[in-house]
Amino acid sequence: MDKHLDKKTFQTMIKPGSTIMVGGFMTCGTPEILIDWLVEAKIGNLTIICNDAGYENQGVGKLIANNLVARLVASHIGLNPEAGRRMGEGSLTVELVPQGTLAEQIRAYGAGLGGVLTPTGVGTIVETGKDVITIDGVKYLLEKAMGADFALIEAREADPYGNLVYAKTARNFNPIMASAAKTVIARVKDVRAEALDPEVVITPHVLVDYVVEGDEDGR
Amino acid sequence: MDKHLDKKTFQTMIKPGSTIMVGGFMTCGTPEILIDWLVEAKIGNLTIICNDAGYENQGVGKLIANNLVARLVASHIGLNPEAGRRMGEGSLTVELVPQGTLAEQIRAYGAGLGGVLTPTGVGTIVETGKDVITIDGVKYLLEKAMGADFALIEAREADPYGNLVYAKTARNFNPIMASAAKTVIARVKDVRAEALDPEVVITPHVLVDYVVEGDEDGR
Amino acid sequence: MDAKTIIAKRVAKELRDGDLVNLGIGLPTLVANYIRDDIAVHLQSENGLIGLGPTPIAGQEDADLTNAGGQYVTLKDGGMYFDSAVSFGIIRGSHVDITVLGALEVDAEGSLASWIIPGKLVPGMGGAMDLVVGAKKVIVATTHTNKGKPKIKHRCTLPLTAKQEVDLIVTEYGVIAVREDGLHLIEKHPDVSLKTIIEATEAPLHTDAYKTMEVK
Amino acid sequence: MDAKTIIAKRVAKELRDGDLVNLGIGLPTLVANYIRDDIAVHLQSENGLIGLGPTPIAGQEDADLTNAGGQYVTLKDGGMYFDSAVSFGIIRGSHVDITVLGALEVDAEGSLASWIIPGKLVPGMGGAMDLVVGAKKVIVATTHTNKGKPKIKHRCTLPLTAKQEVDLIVTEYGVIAVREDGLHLIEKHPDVSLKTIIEATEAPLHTDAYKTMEVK
Repeated sequence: MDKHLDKKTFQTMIKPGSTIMVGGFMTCGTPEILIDWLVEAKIGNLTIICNDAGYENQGVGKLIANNLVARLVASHIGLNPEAGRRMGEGSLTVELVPQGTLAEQIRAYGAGLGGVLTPTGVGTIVETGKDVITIDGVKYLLEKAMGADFALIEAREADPYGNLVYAKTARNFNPIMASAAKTVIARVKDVRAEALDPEVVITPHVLVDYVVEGDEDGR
Repeated sequence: MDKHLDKKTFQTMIKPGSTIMVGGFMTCGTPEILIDWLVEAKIGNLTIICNDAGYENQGVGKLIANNLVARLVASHIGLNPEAGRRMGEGSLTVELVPQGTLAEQIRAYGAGLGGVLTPTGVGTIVETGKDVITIDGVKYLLEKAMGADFALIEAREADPYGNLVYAKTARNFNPIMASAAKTVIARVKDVRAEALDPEVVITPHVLVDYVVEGDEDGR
Repeated sequence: MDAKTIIAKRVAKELRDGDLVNLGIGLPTLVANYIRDDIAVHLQSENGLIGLGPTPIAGQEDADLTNAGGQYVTLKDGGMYFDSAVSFGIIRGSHVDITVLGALEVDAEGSLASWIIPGKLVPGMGGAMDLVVGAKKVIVATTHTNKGKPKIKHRCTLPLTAKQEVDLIVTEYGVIAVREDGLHLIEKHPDVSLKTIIEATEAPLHTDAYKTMEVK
Repeated sequence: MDAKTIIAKRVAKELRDGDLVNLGIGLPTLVANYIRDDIAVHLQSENGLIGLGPTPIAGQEDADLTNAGGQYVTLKDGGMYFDSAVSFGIIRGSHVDITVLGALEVDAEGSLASWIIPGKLVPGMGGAMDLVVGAKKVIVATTHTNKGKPKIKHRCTLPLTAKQEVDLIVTEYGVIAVREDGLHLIEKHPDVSLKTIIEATEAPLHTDAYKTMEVK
């Protein structure tokens, strides 16, 4: 099964208005080249789910700077002043989510759960509008599962089947996002010739729809 | 930090009446020698959480045969007729839980969640006594997190820090149980001299309290 | 050809290139023998692998490599291992395209009973409840009757494995699709009369548009 | 010795052999410089590692190896990487012994505000909410005042990071324990008067049993 994906097909496949998960943590492990392809094709009105807003000219920050993002779901935006500015002026909707809750909501969707009960955010403004459920005397917030149309992820290496392994802390949100989107596109530094060791595969090939290979990562 | 544990200390540490998670799937990945140590010391009145009841003379089945188990939480007991017999006569309480729910309850505890919402079991007797929560028109059961006093797990290899990797399908419930018990005891085939590759560690050393090394696995 | 072979061969025709498939213990396991050579079907075993291969040669069994039935198996090239939470994440999260499993009873609503006969047989549900709820397509592979008694009921009488989740029922008599308005016979074994099928089926059966079942 | 050094050195004394510790961005990061050589403290970084090592030598930075502040770091022998769900499972699941983080405000109930000044500064909570709720012991490491204005309040006025989770407050003036009945000064910097501390603290402070803070 050939999972190779070229730029043109990618740019046709992703429609304006899509909800897209983007892997990476402050752009470590973010597939920059896929973001560049979105920017080039001016695919806008996007909902972006990402740990953070990246930097002004890096990561999902490039989408924000090019006015392609309508809504951003992230745990922080502190290193991208442009995101804060746009949030302030109202041209970008930002939904801030505790990092562990965000990770768990994404994982929950990928694992077919409706949501999880987390103690994080109880008694804070994160609680606003959410169900509070008490179990054995402890309060938890009901946080719903979160999925997306696309996941754009980055891995160190794919094998010919599409199994993935990651590089150090560039792993972060990538494996859970690979489970939570209708279409998963992985940008990898290399596709190896042989299958990966079955003990070390992080993302099973069945979760990966497309693989973009290349040495240029746009960073 | 020396994590080595000998039989005598083990037998003193585990008190009658404890709740113990035991790794393994139909005894593949079950730490037989630790079960033998429990049997030898006649530590009884236990609550055992395990995928299944093992076989009559293998896995947690040995604890059941020796009348050491008061309550068993498992997804099936079909290959251990003795467990069924004792359940029928009332000398063993068996709580049957869907396998994916069991895995998720254990993981939830380890991850500090109060519980998860699963569609599994809706409209069946598994629903009995549980909260049903509807999200976006879909019904889910609220399944609570499940922890234990001890987790007895089996791994292929530990490094000097106590990091663990597993052997093939002997992985199963072992890594999640390693996150969900107050005291985690890992029986490993080998302790290697060097640290494991940081990319392939499955269970981080901080979750592992004790390591029992040995070639004899009692199978 | 015996009933089980007919069923297994017919179920195998449902599998598509690239599908992730879970085959239950017993009859469903036989399906693996009839998968076309020219497609790549990935078999999952819920105890923690994708890429289930054939039974190992005698003497080459690996105690650390078993299927969900506890039998020794092998792993194909490209396969991988994972823990039980990941395994059921894959199952519950609709990443499994097809799950094939047996039945004690299956009914007109697509509900399935397969894990308990109260007071008689209490093996437990294992992974079946998650598989039936989570897989994109649920195929029940079963003999049409149990010693002449219909297994395809108006409503299941035994405790359910899952409610209204079954998509297709494949028996040695034919193929039945579960739809909003009930059960539809969509294929009939050429050597079995429609009358026989209707009599062996407790649930009402729409029989207005069926083809001949391919039996080979 | 400047305020930050005093604080970092004192916080370091809280760490025990074998502890898993998360150090927040900024001042808390400095704590790593003062951990005793004869104990093994494992530093976690919530972006996905345990075994945080020192800053890499110039020219040896690895773009794939950063901390939660996005800075290049190294990994110690015995360390390992994991994904964000696993990372916060470790955090939320009480596997982190100590988390050290800064504060905009902290109050008499042990509530913490550290992530937002509405209308002014909205960086987001990142992993702080999970860390404060999940870690066994929460240490706030902060200068006692912000340009002379007390940061230790009767009640926080800014939106909370977490309610009633802080265990210990370490400042350049002393060490304050959060207990059921409020804040207790348990250590006082030898060169700072009790009057100065009380005046710089908005919250009521129990001062009946304090020791001299070790400053070295």
